[in-house]
Amino acid sequence: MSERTQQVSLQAQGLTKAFGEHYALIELDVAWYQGEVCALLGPNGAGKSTLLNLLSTLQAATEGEILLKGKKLTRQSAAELRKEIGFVGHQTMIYGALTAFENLEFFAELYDCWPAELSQKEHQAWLLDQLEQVGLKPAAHRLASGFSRGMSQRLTLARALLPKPSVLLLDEPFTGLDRAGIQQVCELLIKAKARGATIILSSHDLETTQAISDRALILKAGRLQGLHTLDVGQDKGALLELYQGSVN
Amino acid sequence: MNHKDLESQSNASTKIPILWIILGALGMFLAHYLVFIYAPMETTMRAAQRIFYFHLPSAWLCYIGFIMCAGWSLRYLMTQNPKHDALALASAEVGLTFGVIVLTTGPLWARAAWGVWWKWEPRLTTMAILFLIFTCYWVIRSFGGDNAGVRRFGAVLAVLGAPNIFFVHVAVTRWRGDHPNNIGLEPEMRVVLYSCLLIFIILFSLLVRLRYRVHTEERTVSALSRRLSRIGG
Amino acid sequence: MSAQFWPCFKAILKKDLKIELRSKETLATVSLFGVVLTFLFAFGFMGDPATNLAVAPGVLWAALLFTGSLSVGRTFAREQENSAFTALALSPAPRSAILAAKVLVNIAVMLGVMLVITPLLAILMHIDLSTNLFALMSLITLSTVGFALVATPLAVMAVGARFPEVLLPMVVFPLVTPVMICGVRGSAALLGTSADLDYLAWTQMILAFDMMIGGGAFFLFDWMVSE
Amino acid sequence: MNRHPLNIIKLLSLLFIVLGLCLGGLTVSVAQAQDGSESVKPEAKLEAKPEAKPEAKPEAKPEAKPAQVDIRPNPKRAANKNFDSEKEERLENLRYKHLWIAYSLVWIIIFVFIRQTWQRSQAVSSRLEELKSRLIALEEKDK
Repeated sequence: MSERTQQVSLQAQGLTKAFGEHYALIELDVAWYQGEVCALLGPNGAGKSTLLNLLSTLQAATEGEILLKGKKLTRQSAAELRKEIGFVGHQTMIYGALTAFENLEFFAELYDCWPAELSQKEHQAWLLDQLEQVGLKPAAHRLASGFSRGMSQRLTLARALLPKPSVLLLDEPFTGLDRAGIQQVCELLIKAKARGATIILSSHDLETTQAISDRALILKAGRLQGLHTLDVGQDKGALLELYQGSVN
Repeated sequence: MNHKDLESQSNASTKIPILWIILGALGMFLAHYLVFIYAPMETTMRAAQRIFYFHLPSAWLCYIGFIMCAGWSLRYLMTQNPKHDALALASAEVGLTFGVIVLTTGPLWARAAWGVWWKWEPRLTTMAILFLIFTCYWVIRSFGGDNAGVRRFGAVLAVLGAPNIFFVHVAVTRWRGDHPNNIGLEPEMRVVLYSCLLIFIILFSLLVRLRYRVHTEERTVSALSRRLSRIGG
Repeated sequence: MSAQFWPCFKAILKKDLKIELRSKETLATVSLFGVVLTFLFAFGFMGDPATNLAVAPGVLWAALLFTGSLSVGRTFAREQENSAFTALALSPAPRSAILAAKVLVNIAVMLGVMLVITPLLAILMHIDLSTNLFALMSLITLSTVGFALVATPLAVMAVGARFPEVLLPMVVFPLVTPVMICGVRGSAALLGTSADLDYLAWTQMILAFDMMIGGGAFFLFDWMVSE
Repeated sequence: MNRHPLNIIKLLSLLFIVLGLCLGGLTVSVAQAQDGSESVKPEAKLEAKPEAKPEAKPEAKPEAKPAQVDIRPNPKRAANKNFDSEKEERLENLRYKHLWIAYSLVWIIIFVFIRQTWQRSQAVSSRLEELKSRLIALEEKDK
């Protein structure tokens, strides 16, 4: 990543999370910058999901703190900072009994994120446009319970992107997507990145990850194993090498 | 949390309150003397009336234990300080113990006095419901595992349960409010009652402290073993 | 830049009602359960007219409690599908808005169920409710509100718990004892089987309970769901 | 004001709690006015004010029914009982039995509780000692 002068958007300081006597994450110190895509890599149980859960305010850290745009993420401030965070987890978090359109509409109302320049009547078109971007426009008025895993994943992504969050946390966003879907998601992510969003994603799809990531953060057993900058020109196996080198 | 923190934390709670134990033991002997020898025989209920010297202080302390539990739970909800939670749990447990005493001596007394084990009488009913609520609290805390969600759930239950009892009492009183309340205790009886109450208060605070000590130490142990597992890798 | 109460409240309410009206799943299953319960109670307690009159309030309120705990559990099971509640918890919506909307939805569902059960009970037990219909309705409504106010926050908290289906009734039933007593005594007074107090005093009592528990629940709710 | 909707909610909640308490107390006083001379009612009315504490108060007078007429030692009363001395004796035995059962139960309960607390605390302390020694050993090894 060349433009290191950019602002830090998200920061973890001594971040630790314990479940009972088991540590999922141990004293993690990392800073993430605006407009970067950071890949979270590591074997199963390395603490990737825990880290994302902590960053999303879903779980509270045992020790250490998180700074979002310089503000400490506490229980009090979380309410205000939540709007800045978009989260896509293992679960799709969508309502099966609503259509794709209604799902988005609900979250748009919840986040109150209608673009200011639009009138009430244009809201519908705007939502359809959002669905179009993830390739769901044809299925906009179908119940989400009938969606395939890939379609649900797209809808979830559309939901997370709706309020234009400055931090986007993605836990395995490519599961269930076909090649075209992955391509589409990548385009969306690059667009968000261009807007200045910080994107942190965990994935086992090393190839795709390398294609869009600026940095790779490698975790093992809750500890930081390495933080590598990826160059655009690197060949496809570079990330795999890094990964294997760090984990073994 | 570093080593020194752990040390000081555990030291603060490890001290066994010797003075209280001595006071409590002396108090027991005194209570026996007062209840069985000093107190005059009551005319209508005779010996069975002496149950009441244990029954009443236990009932009061049961209520106090539950109210303390609600208070500490509220503080825990606001501060998230695990010590407050340990205190809430300890007072609920001791309150429950006294509740068991109330609910066992009560029927025994009722049987001797009224010829029935149980009466749908406001105080009895209120006590029973309160006891149920806090038994739920205790069950949740014992079997729910030790995580923040369970603690918070218990705390909310305690906070909602304690004032709720006000309504139960008023409702039951209005429903079955045929209870004569005017009693006159003889001076000697009063002396016995209040000394018993004092002794039970000492016992109560002793038990709460001991229990609190156990809970904090258990937490220290889990924190320590967590630390060890972390150092050990 | 905290989100506002009303928009979020309306959004959640609209969503829940939409789902409910579309699938009618909760309403249908819980009403059916209520009907089954009413029939069973009627079999169990059926006697001469005087007995019927005496047991009817108890039956009605017992049915309210059972169907209530079922419907509260159901409305949250819906949120748990796909972990949708996580999304709600991660949104900037004020916690109190989530609670208020959920309480209202539960009240709506429970009232719908009571609308089915009450006439059925009247028919099965030969009781004439028409004379004091309004008073009885207000009593039932207030009891429902009380139940929802107690059960909903606890249900929200039990979402991630280990044994939610046992936990909820176990905890809620002792807590709603005042509602049970006041409702039963109040409706007994309405039906003329109880001489103790007039129903207005009991109604007022439930109202007091509702206000107090509701106040407590909303006061505490921020702290309840913090993770 | 609109910037902190939560605080308004909190204030409103408190208001509702107070209103509910007042209403609860009011109902009781209404009830009291309705049925007149119940000695329990005024007490309940008093309870409406302090929050959460009222339950302790009514316990103050637990003597209940047995003390119907007069509790003071009354020789006449004792004399009256002669006509049914056998029954009286059985009753007396019952009373003593109940007293002993109740008394022993009280101490058994307290004893069991203390014993359980003691056992737990022993277990915890031994574990604590073990962990501490392990920790110290580890720290020394690090140096």
